[in-house]
Amino acid sequence: MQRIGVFVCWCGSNIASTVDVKKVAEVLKAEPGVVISENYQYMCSENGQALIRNAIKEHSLTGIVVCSCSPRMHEATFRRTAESAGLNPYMVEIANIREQCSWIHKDMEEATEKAIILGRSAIAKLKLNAPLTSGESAVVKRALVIGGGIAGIQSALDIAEAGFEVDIVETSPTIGGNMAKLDKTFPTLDCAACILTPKMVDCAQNEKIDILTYSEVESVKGFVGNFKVQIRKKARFVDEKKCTGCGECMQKCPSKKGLNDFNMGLNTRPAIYIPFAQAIPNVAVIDPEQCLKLKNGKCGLCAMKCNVNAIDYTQKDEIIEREYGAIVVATGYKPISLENFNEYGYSQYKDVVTSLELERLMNAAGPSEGHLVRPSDHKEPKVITFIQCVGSRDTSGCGKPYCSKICCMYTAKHAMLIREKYPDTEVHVFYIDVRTPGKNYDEFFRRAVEQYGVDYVKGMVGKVYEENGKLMVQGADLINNEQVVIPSDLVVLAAAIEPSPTVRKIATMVTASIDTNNFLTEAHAKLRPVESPTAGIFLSGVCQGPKDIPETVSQASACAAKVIGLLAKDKLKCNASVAHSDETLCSGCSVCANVCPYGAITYVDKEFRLGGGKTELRRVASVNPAVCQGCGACTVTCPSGAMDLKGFTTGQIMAEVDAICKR
Amino acid sequence: MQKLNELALEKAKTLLANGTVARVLGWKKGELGYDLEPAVFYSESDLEGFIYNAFSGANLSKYLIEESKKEGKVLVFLKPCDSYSFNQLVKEHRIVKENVYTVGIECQGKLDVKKLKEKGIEIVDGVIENVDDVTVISLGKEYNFVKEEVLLGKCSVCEKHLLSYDEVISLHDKRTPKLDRFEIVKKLEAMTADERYAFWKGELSKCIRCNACRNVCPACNCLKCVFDNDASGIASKANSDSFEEKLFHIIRAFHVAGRCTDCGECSRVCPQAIPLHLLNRKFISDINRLYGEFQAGEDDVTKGPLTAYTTGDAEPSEVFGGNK
Amino acid sequence: MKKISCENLSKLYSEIASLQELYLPVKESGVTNYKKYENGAEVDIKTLKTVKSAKDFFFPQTEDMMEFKVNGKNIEINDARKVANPFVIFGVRACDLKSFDILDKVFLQEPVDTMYKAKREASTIITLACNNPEQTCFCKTFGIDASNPAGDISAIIVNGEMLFEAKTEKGAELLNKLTCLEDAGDTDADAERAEIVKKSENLPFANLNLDEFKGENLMKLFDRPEWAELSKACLGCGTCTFVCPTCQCFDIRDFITNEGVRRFRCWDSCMYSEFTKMAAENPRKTQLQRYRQRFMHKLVYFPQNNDGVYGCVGCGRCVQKCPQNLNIIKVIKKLGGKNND
Amino acid sequence: MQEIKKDYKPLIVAFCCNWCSYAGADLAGSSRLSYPAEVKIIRVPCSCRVNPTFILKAFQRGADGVIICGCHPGDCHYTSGNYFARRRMSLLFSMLDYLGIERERTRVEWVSAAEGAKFSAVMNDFAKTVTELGENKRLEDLRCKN
Repeated sequence: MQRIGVFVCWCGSNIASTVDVKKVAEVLKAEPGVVISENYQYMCSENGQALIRNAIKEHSLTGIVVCSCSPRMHEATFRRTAESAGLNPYMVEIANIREQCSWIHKDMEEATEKAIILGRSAIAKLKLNAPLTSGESAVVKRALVIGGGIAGIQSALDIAEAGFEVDIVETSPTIGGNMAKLDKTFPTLDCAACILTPKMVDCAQNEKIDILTYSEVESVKGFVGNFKVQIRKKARFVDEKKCTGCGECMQKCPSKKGLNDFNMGLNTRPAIYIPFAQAIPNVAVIDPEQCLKLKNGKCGLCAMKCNVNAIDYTQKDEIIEREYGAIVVATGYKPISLENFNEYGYSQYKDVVTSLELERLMNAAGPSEGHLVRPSDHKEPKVITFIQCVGSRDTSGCGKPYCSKICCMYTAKHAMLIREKYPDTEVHVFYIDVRTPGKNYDEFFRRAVEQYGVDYVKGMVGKVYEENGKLMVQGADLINNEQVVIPSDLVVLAAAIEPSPTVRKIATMVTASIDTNNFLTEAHAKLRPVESPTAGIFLSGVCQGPKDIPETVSQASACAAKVIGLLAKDKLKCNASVAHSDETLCSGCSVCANVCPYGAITYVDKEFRLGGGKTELRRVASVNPAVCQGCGACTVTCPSGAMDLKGFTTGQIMAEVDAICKR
Repeated sequence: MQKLNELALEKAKTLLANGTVARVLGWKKGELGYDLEPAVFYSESDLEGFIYNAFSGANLSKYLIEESKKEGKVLVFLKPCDSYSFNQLVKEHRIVKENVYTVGIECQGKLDVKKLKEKGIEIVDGVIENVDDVTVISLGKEYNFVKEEVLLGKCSVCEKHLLSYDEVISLHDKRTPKLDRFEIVKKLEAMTADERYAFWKGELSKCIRCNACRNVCPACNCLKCVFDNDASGIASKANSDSFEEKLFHIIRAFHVAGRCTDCGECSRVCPQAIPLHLLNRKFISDINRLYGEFQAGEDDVTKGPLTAYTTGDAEPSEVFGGNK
Repeated sequence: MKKISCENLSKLYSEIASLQELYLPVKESGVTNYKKYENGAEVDIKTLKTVKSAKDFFFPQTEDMMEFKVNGKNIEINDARKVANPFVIFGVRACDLKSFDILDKVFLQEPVDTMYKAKREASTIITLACNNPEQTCFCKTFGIDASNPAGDISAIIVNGEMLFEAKTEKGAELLNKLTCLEDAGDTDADAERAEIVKKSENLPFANLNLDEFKGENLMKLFDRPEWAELSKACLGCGTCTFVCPTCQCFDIRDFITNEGVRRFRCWDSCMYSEFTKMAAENPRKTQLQRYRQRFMHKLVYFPQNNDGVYGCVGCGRCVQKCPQNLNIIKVIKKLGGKNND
Repeated sequence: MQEIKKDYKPLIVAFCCNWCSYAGADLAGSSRLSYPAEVKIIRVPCSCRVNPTFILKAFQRGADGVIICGCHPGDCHYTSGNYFARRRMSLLFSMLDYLGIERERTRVEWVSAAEGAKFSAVMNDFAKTVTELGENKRLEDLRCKN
């Protein structure tokens, strides 16, 4: 038998001036199951709470209804009150008779009647409440960072700094990502390598950080605090522990025709290589597609030359399984493929390059050792034309609908650097808009125009074609309202950036949601920008949306802060109001998992007794209470009613409906 | 069409004999010529009762929920419409697909016994079926009908085609329906709300809550229906009030929305001839209109429209298809 | 004997309706069922098998029993049974009439079902002979004569006229009040009745063999392996039980109203999976068991307890309405004995 | 159109999402923006928790109007709940309309926690609409009303 206590609050005069609180208490006392009904000036005050605590003990109450202000205000308070008196905190219901009653109604009779109905509704719900306990789960104090670009590096360093272990998983043979390829960075024009490589070295030297390069995440199981991840460490054919990075092998390798990815394919590299001088780890890797020994068994020069016997042609992929409490996705970006933009002649003319290729051409460690020459004939270009928004802000379907955000600034940087180093080179920029919000950004752009005399042409480029050894850039000059043709030596395309193609697979593995542009969705666009809606998954860098370096670094640190906050806990208290599947009703049809935003529902084959010694194996839904956030989407999708939401059960809500509709 | 029966029978015999399947799910002859019943055949002698003809209207797919759990493979004959239900049940993990040997079988529409009875036919001695017409022999007399006159409602608008099977038995192209599947839905939508209310009140008040529509429905495959579950808060055994008639049918239609393949069994079996499929078809028509064409059961993987969304979906205030 | 031309039947209906509530087969939304007569109703006396049978008059699908009014912590209990006003049912066929006898054996035995009894007593039944029995009719198997049902008044159509004969005092009293009827004179129905008997005799299921359905065979029948095949296609719906004129199972349920609880009874079906569900256990777990129960009840248990009277009247509704074409004929043919083919 | 009693006051059930419209109602309250007392709010974690059964049940029990309030599309606390709710309610309302039930008796509104004024305006408008419609006769259970 239920023993319910009702506590009607006056809220000073806030409630009592429009609601006859004594009458409410009196009428509700007559409700079946109610054994005590009190009213008091301030229920939330220490005295009010003491009154509730005493009543719970004295009358052995099984549940309480507090008729007071909004549950958003004091539900937590009264739950604690109940708990301190030995009652389960979820045996508390609030009837909102202030915000939803006394404050909006003037007529005392009307407001009192409504307060009584709201009280009855809360009593009706309470009668179906069940004591709930939040589950607890231990937290594995280790984080996984997927992606070793500046975002992943920064997040990893911050997490390690706080004392937690971090693994960085990077698909390429070195960490560093796109930033390692850059020459200078805006708006300060300091060299990218000078600021990035120390961080890379920090990573390598940090005891808490384990760098797994040339590796991919194979599968992710588990949930916040308890992820189990399989990582494929691809065969490098070089023993990482032995290799000293001396580079001898690279000199001797006879198969030198591989395209150098690090230089955007602008030059070649041997089959055994270290991507760049400052690579971390500074360890060679063999490209099995290119290596003569691996392809047809004839060679083995590198092994012969290696002083430390690091070469191992028999190495196999290795699967490592590790547990993590949190996962940071920092998979970064790549420039889009330009196959849809034939009008710019990228595939036809060697001297039409992307901005990232230009970075390599200008970089001292690049293929031309920092001397800006055209790829076709290695001559210095005298006229360079930049084309902005190649595939960005493109609603035609060929490109991307969003702004890639970084192009305006890096183009200004390129233009400025070129004019600085080669003052007699003409630089033109075709743009739609120049977007330069950010600290010192607009000043930077204006310097390019005003101080360095870069020619900005507002307008789109129609086509690029070759004539008399020149690349003719034909476009519109909207300000002078005329068609212009600029004969150029080098054309640079500001190609849009898109999320790394690996992100889709990773999003599926960690059940993070992804938007139509393949950017990962944040838990809340404004208030939770570095968390995925899936608990325990965090977003760092461009995988969440286009960003420049300073923004990426701040987000990476913010992300790390969230991870540290999670890992600092020994146990995670789960949400008590979670979905639950009644296995006797569940037919395993799997529609519920389709609507779960958190991937909290899995299906298991379970044995059920049929009687007569027979059993049946049946597929049933199982909700992970550590992951479920309690939205209830699954409950409505489930036709059999097997799925219900604790704290907001179908029965409870229908009881409220019944109580409200009784007149 | 008689040839189809022979081919199907032959197929069943062969597959039973060579051990490919342990049993056959098909249709069995009855007592009145038209009263075929779904049946499981275990041997060649069992198969003497097998028949596939113009009265093989019953959708066999739902029986596979039980049959596919048993030891050994089951051969099932699937008419085009049945195959959609089959796929849907596979998608919902209710059929163990590996245990089923599917044979798609040509169908040019099945006959409605109720319609034949209205034409004065009480017993059937034989049927000669052509693509567009049919001759029924009854008590020595021959009756010829244009298909539209005597087809089951679900068949006269059927646009379903054979999907993928282990094997197919088909001799002719499928006839194209001469009627529009959504015609009556559109008619109802064009009525005033008062007229629609009168129509549905008349129809739904006939309901005797025998649950035939639910129990035959391949989408209604819950282990226990909410309407049978006392704990659900909406359990009911009889329509005690006009509200319950509506509640049952609205909720049932809602529960199968996006999963209903429009197999039409609900209307075929209703003893009170309530056009229940018009409820499901309304949902289908709305889904097609609002969220893009969707045919449940066309494959066994695509997410249903109620478990998906786009950010630009229509608002509930602007979805009404019909008249006010 | 009295008579009226079939063309003037609406006059008769109006006149009876002016005296008492009149219920008769009416076609509405495409199906024929018993309905209260109202001017303009599409009366359908051609259809032999109304979808729902005439048992509804005495044993309706739902019926209120009592009411608990809850006010705070007080509960008040009220009788919710309705008073049965006198009413007339017109057009009851021989099979349905026979079903009343069967229902009487259930409901009028001690303890008497007061709700059933009140309605039974308030009724006046006008039966109607079946001029054209259908192929699915097999009342003759159960010894029912479709040509000459009794009731309070017996009616038959002969050459475009409907003839009436009072069979009880109650019937005679009503018949005498009806001014639209004329004296039948020497018109008689004997020839028509003979014709009907002959037609019935030639129906495919007129003489099914029921020999095996005997008490002493109970266990043997119960264990017959054929039940598996017979019940295989059964969906477990309640169609057969709800259209059946003799099925009499009900459940008692509570409905929560805005003021308390209303207790009512409603038909239940032994075909439903929850039918035998009890606190601890559901003894009939499979559809085979449930299917067997229904037919064993009609053909073995009921006659065993009721002087050999079968629980089936051969109306053929289940034959027509079963979604998957399962029916009692198939059961009788399989298990009833020889010569059933 | 049925005749409407003079002092007729409809009964309106409002299902409000805890994160937005329930908070919006609180804001309406603290801003003292009134709406009729006939509106009774049931708190749900998300508009996607609202089962069509709840809505029909409310009508059965004698509600004259049912309104579901959720977060603006794109703002769901659980990222996608209101999108599912939007599809479900669209189809349900269209079905009720198809059955001849007055379409004005049901409504979905997106009200954020900041939109106290909108909450009040929506409730006033809905109550007015339902009052003009009169009692719910087409989707009621007579047993509930004696």
